[in-house]
Order: sequence, then structure tokens, then C-alpha cells
Amino acid sequence: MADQVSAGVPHNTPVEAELTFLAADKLVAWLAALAAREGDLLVPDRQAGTFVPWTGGEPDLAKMTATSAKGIVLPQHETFLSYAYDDDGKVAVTPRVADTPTTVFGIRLCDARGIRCIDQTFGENGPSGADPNYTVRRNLATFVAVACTPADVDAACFCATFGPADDFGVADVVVHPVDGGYVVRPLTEKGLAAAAVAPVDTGATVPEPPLPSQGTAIDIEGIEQKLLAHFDDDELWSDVTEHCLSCGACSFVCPTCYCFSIADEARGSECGDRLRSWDSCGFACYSKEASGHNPRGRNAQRFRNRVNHKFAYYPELYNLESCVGCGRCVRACPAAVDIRDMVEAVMRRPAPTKDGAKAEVTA
Amino acid sequence: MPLIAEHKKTHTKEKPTIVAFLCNWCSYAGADMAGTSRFKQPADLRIIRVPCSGRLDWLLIAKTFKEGADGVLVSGCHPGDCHYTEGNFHARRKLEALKRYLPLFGIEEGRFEYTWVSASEGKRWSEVVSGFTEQIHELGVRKAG
Amino acid sequence: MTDTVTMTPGQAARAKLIPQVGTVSEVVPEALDIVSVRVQLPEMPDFEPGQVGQLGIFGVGEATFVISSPPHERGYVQFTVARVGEVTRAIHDLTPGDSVGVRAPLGKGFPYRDWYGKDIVIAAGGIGMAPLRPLLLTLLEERDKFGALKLIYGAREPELLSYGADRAVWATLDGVDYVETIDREYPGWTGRLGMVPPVLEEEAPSAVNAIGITCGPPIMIKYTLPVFEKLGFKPEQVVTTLERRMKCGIGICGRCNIGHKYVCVDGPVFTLAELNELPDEL
Amino acid sequence: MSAEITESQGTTAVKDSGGATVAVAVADAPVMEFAEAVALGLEKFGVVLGWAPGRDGNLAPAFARSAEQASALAFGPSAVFNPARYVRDHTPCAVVAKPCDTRSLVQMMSENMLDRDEVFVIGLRCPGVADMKKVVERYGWGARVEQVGPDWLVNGDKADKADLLDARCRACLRREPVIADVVVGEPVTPPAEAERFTGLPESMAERGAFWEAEFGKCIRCYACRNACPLCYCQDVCVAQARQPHWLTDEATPAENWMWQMIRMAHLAGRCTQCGECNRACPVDIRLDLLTQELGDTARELFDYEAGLDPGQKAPFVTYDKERDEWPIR
Repeated sequence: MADQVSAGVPHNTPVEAELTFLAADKLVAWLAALAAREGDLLVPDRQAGTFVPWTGGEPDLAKMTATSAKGIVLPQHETFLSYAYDDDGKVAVTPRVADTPTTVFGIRLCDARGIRCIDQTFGENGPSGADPNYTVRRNLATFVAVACTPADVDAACFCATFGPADDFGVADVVVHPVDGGYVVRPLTEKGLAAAAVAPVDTGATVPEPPLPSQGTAIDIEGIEQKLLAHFDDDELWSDVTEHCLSCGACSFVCPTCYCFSIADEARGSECGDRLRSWDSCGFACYSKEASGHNPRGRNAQRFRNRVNHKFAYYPELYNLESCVGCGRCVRACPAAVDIRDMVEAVMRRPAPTKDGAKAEVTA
Repeated sequence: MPLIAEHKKTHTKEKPTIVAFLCNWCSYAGADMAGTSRFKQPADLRIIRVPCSGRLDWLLIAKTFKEGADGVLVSGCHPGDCHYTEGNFHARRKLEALKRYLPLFGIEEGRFEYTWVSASEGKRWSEVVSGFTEQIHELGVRKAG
Repeated sequence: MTDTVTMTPGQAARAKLIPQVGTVSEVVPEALDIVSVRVQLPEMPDFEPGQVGQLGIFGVGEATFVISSPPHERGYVQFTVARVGEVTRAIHDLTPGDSVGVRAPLGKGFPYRDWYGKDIVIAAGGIGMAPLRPLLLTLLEERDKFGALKLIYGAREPELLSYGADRAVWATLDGVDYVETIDREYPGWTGRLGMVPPVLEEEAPSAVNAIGITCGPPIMIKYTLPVFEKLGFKPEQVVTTLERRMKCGIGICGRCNIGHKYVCVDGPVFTLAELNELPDEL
Repeated sequence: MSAEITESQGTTAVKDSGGATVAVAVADAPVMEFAEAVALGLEKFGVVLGWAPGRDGNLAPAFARSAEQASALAFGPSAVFNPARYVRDHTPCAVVAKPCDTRSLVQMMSENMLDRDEVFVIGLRCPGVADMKKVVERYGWGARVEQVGPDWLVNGDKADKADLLDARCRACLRREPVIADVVVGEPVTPPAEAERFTGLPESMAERGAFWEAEFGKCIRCYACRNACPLCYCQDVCVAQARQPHWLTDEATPAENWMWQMIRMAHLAGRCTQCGECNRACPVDIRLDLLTQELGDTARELFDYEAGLDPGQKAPFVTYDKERDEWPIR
């Protein structure tokens, strides 16, 4: 796959590589070396809330950005075809795919796990095989993740729910902050290439990096069955969603939410673009049919779908929760909705009996 | 070029784009009159005829700027002379407010103006429009500092 | 941030969001605010009755419609389109020769080959006939492989019954027991009166070795499914085809899910038994 | 603008420097304890909209339908949410409202979107609330802010109240509810001067660049819209319509600016500067500068402030033949 859509780029293939030590004062030199490679180098910018082109200097690696790194592989909006009408009204279609290599320095491990979630749907094993635009971006992206230290974890983080601290997701390199510098851990061929330009201290003994810090886990044992069993529990869903404002903040900052919309934009009468852009299951118009019928017309129904998608449907399809516990939705919510409250409300409900679940969901 | 649609940013232009929304019942006729009376009129004005200045949703003006206009002029009937009795009274409030909003976003005062020109004021139209286009040419093409 | 370039042909072929550019060959008025659009495509796709496709007009957008022509009618694919929104309005304005974008087929069709040897009962309402027309025409094409064939087709008023030419044929055909009904009395209508669910109940087709299929407005489906059950049809014997808002049609944009199933790839055809396994979110 | 408070017969009038009264209309409302007022509201309509402690101990929007839930309702520096936003989905109901929140209610009434009889207003005398984004910046996410006596404590320790006071409260002189069935709390002395939202560059070129960067952050989540108590049509918002096609789905600075122009156009003369759009923005776009402009323009052009009188008519649904004269070309 990789060589078909993007010949000549290093692969995502995992590698076993030695850890190396980068002195703290060499970080900027490494960034300069990464920036000198073909393509863009992005770093986190908390002011902008996202990843922006590196313009020199120390990157701001304290705390994660408001939005996740998913936009690198699944941009907020992306033209995937352009069309042009000729004088006879016949249309020519040009598929469009981005082809600029991107190195992203300073994503979090939750970002890296989030992209693994999106890989399920947009990758080769997704419902329609590899999505070309996604695959090209994904294969051209090198992710340098920074392991969290205790100072980076806050009360909104709950990533320990979804796996051990040494789960590095799709990171190509992990950088562990340690005394006096960083331990550099290449994980893939692309990561090896990125690490190769780091001015590491070859003579230094490489300290054993501590495990990345994690946010407190919540209990989700058996949630999939409980969610399905209590699908029709209107009181439960109305209760936990009553203050939701039905905006898209949680979905748009989420590292795993991938829903998109498709729209044509005419650039004058003869030509234009067809683009896809982020969409949110929180919006009332998201599932509204042309006839006016909306299977998820109420807030409670929409949020039920959101939680179910993350904790029941995705695990059913891919054996993987579509939540990484980064807490971005929790921090972003303008109405203090906390997905952990919902999960816990569901978990407080009784587990289904053997036939109980089915009895309740029968049409 | 701040706050201009991406697909328009690639267009490089030397001369400013100037758009005028003219009321069908007065200023549009006034412009016509100016033409038939051979009054001098700038050639680079793009005229859009509207049924009434009161119809002008100010989003039309914002969108015109978004699509790359460097100056927008709105001209309707003199207050009290609206073909629909009160359209321009409503327009006046909105246009005056918009005039204050636009500089907030770095769109210079003077890039947007509104005025009243009747169907018989061909000469006045010629003066208004010459003055306005001159002003926009002085301000030049919108670009970032 | 990044430039965009043309994909290689290999990439484009895999790009399931990229439509074929087709040419409209015919626009047939079917009913009030309903037309069928026939499109010729550079590469005619193979499809099954019940499958859907995306029909779009560049600059306006695309939307999902069921393919309303049967697979054995080669040379074009037909979509039947009710005028409800911006895209469908533009589709109604199409004339022969116009360029359109088509992505088809999408989803799964009716598993009619599994039904060889069985009686077939079809209950359709309004524009819900669109997915059932290609099914019926396919069944008629292979008529000897099936038992009794019954079609009940109803609408609110006569002007809302589609496929006039087909209906005229079905009414006289020996191979199919065709029942046409209008919800309530209507000036000039001398035929049968009654909504589809009660008419189905009156007709009382046998459930023995039979398959019941229904499509129509959500409310009609809701009341028809229990009638099939009442007549003795088991959930495995009842088939319906669902409407859901779709964008991508290939299972990745998110919005058409019912539980973990995506109507655009896992459907739109489902048996009642399959639906019973899913959350109740129609 | 400086302010002066006069108290007489249990009611408070706040007058601005010109002597004009900027807060009245609570003359008949009895003053009572918070719990008592909430109990009254619950008795009257069966549901009270307000705030209750959430997971981290800070207040979150809450809907009390039982005595137990009502007892959890509270007010404090973390009561930053405007409960008026939820009123439209819950009438008839009781609502606990800060002075700024009562202006939203009044504005809704003036637009016939809320019937005075369908809402029981528990009006708070408000010392101002905290800027929760600042709390997070200073103390980390989840830090708990509470009022004890005259002090604000963060995680139990005394905090710099002046530093944490929300900019919208520093820009507001209104410490009394505009409308109320019952009033809760001690009279609060408003600041002498209303502060302005600052940060807008002076030069036009810099402003353009400033907004290019600000709107460049926008992710089009529409939190600004959905948090607004006056954006009624959110589910059928013109922003997500294809006709008219004001803006595209491209989250570019220009399109995002267009989106905010839509909001400004639709809130001009209506916005009460409650500041919820600014607070709701997950990427901290300076929407306060926009709402400030809306307020300034309405005041300067029409001598009008939204949300003060249920009988008032918004400036853009009416006109004044004689007064509306501004210099034109």
C-alpha cells in the first residue's frame, strides 16, 4: 500500500532501534535539522491551539494543544476533487491529494493513539479500504511524540483507562524528557530517519527513561454490553446530556472523531472543488434526512450515539475503544459536560442478564 | 490579504475592485442618467442593482469584502423618498452600524460608504462615484501590513 | 499548508469518493415532484437490485439515491428522485446531455437468489417503490424461479404513484398479483382505498415459504412490519430497505450508522431479524 | 462610565455618571436566602435552572427537579454559565440568574421568545465570577474556585481575586438583577469604572493580521452560537445552509470571519454582552471584542442597551426619521 500511494517515502514499518540521548541544548538543532528535510515541520502552539510551522526557537512542549494532531492526517477541510465545465457543459474531474511530507514534533501519546483509531476506518482494513487522501498524508507524516511527565498530566486526563503507559500508538519516535535532555526512541523506519538527524550525544550513557505519566483510569469493564442494554433508557441519556449545548467542540478537538461532511464549492460558474470537512454528531443537522426525518433529533439521542460509538460500536468493529482519554473534550466543553460522568452513569446501571439486553432493544 | 477567501488570495491584481450596490428606483437610474448626460464616470466600478437599499443584508457587503473587494458603495433613495416607503430608513441604521464594524477587522474607514442619489441626480452621482473611487484608489488594494 | 496534485491513475481508481462523469440520457417524470434520471456511464457498473448510488451535480453536490433500474437493463443506471432539497432541485432541472457525477453501486442489494422457490410479497408506499421496482423487474426476469408474486403499491394520492408505464404492465401481467391503493378517497379515483398496512392485512398473503419485503416512508414501514409478523412472517422472512442521511456512501463519514452497522455499506437492505439485533434508532 | 448606587426601601438603583438609571425593575421583589428562593422556584414550576458542583467541585449547569437536587444548587465564582441559555428548552421554569443573565432573559422577553409568566427569576446580586480559563492557566485544569467570606479560594488557598475576576465582570457595572421575582444576596458595590476589553491593535494593517490569526484558530464547532442565549435558530442556522450560501465549509480565516459577521449581523442591537460566546470558544478567539463593538455601536448610534426592558424595541427593527442622521458622502 505505502509504496503504491507514495513511492519513495520511508515506511511506517516498526523497527527495533537503540535509544539515544539528546542534550537539552541540542533540541533546537534537531528541529533545525528536521526542518531542513523535505516538507513541513510542525510544532505545538498553545496560543493557536494547534500545530503550526516551526519558525525557530524552543517549542512549547508543556501541556497539550487544545485541538488534537488528527488534523495532520485528516485536515479540517480538504479538497479531494476539482471539476471544470467546458463550453459544452461537459465536466472534467481532477482528483486531488496532498503530497507534502510533514514532520510533527511534540504530539502526545494520546494523539498517537488517536490516529491509530482513525487508521481503523480510513486504513486498508476500513469499510472501503484505504482512503487515498488519508493514506497519503499518513504515510508522508512523521510523528515525534513527547512522553508526558507528571507536570503534563492534569485532572482531565484519563488515558490510563485505555492502555499501558508504554503504548506508543502510531508514534514514529518517542522523546522522553529526562534530566538534562531527552531520550530518543525510534519506533519505525520513518522515526529512524527523523532520529538520524538528531545531534545526539553518542558518547553518553543513555538513562533508562521513566514510563510516560498517565491520567487516572476510569472503570469501563463491560461498558459495551451495558451501553447496548441501556440504549432505551431515556432517563439515563436525558440526565447526562441535559446541559450539552449540541455544539461540535468535543468532536472537533477529539483525536479519534473522524466524521466528515462533503460539499461542493463553486469557484465561479465553470469550475470548483468538492471538499470534505469535519462534521460532528452533536449537530442536529448531522443526521437529518432530506425528508425532515431525524433519527437523532434530540440531544440525548445524539450524545448517546457519541458515547456508544466510542465505547460500544467501535470496540464491536475493531476491538478498540474510540477514545484515548486525552481529556480534550472535557477541557473544551463550554457547558462542563464530562464524558467520564456519562461513562460512570452507564457503569452504575446493572449489567444485562443473558437475554435482558436483547429484550430491551427489540423493535 | 487578510480575511479574503483563499481562492481569491491567489489572484494578484494591481487595481482595486470597487463594487456598488444601487437601488433600482433611484441611484441605478441616476447612474444611467449620468451616462446618458455624458457626465464623467469611473470605468472600474462594478454595479449591482438591488430592489431597495433596505434589501441589502449587510452580509452581502461583508461577503463582497470576503471575496476580495477593496471598496463597497451603497446608494439608495434619499430618506423619505423610498419606493417602499421605509426601506431606506431601515437601511440607514444598518449601513451606519456596519460602517463602524468594518474598521474593527482592519477594513479601513472609507472602504465602505453609503449615500443617497435620486434618479434625477446624474451629476451628483458622477461626483459621488468619482470621489469614492478616487478614495479607494488612494487606499489601494487590501493587503496585510 | 500543503500543495495538492493530481493522483496517479492507480490512486484515483481506489478513490471511492471520486465519481464517474456520466451523461444524462433521459429524464422521465414519474409522479408529482418525482422524476427518474437515466445516466450513461463510461464504465457501466454491475449491480444488484436494491443497491444505491450517489448522483451529483458538480457545483451543487451529490446525494444518495437508490438505483431504480434493474441490472439486466444495460446501457444506463436510473435514479428516481423526489424534489426535496437543493441537490434534488438541481437534478429535477437536468436535461439529456447534461454531465453528472455518479458513484455506484454502493451498499448491499436484495439477496433475491436466496429466495428461489419462495412466494414473494412486496408492500411499497410512495417513492418507496424505487428500490422495489428493480427487484420486481428482476424477479419477473427470472419469473419461473419464484412462487407466487404479489405487489401492493399505495400512495397518499394517485399523483404520487410512480412508474405509470410499469404499473400498466403489472396490472395486466399474469405473473404478478398487483394491488394498487390510495390512502383515502380522492376525486376521480375509482380503485382500491386504504393504506398499505391494512391492505396488506386484508390481502393476507400466506407466510409459508414466503418473503415479505417493504419500503416506504418510515411511518409506513413502522406499521407494515407488525402486519407481516401478524400474518406469520418470521423476522428472517421480512426484508426492508432503509433511508438514512448519507454523505460518503462508503462507511467512513459516520452519519448513517444504526448501532455499529452503516446503512451505506451494511445496508440499505436489512431483514427484520437483523434490525432486531440493532439498537432501535430508526 | 462611573456609577453610583442608591438604596431605598429595600431596592437598589444603579445610576451611571449621567444620572441615568441602569438597573431597576426589582422594586417589588423580596430579598431572601438562596435556598429559600430556590425552594420557591421549585414549588412554582417544578424545575430550577442554575448551577451545582460538578466532578471537579466547580459549578456546572444544573437542573433541579427535586428538593435534593435543589439543595445542591449553589452560586459562587465558578458559576460562569448563563442559565438563560437553557430557559428556552425548559419553560415554564425557575432560573437562577446573575445580573448579566437576567439581561438575556429580558432580551428574550422583548423579542417575544419568553413569556414573563413562564419563568420565575431568582435574581442574584453578583460580585462577579472568575475567569475559569485564567484559573486553568494559573492553577491547572480542575482547580477548584470557591468563595469563602469575602475571599476567593483556589484549591483551598486564598487567591488574588482581582486577578481572577472575569474580564466581562470588570467590564460590567451591573451588580443588581434587571428583572427578578426574588432577589438573593447583599447589595454589591460595583466598580467605579467599567473596564474595556483590550488587545485590539491600533493600525488597520495590524488589525487585519490580528483577525487573520484569531479566525485562523476557529474550528467551526459553533460553540459560540450554541452557548448564546439569543441564537434561537441554531439547529437551522444559516451558517450550515446551502441557500443562502454565505460561507463555505472551509475553516479558513476569511470564511470564519464571515461566520462571525453572520453572528454580528444577527445579534446587532440584541446582544447583551453576557460574554458566553467568548467563554465558550475552545480555541480562545477574542469574541469579546466583537460583542463589545455591538454594545458600543448600539449605545453610540441609538442610545440603546439591550436587555434592560421587556417592552423595548431593538434598534434594527425600527427607525427614527429625524434622529437617524449621520454624515454621508
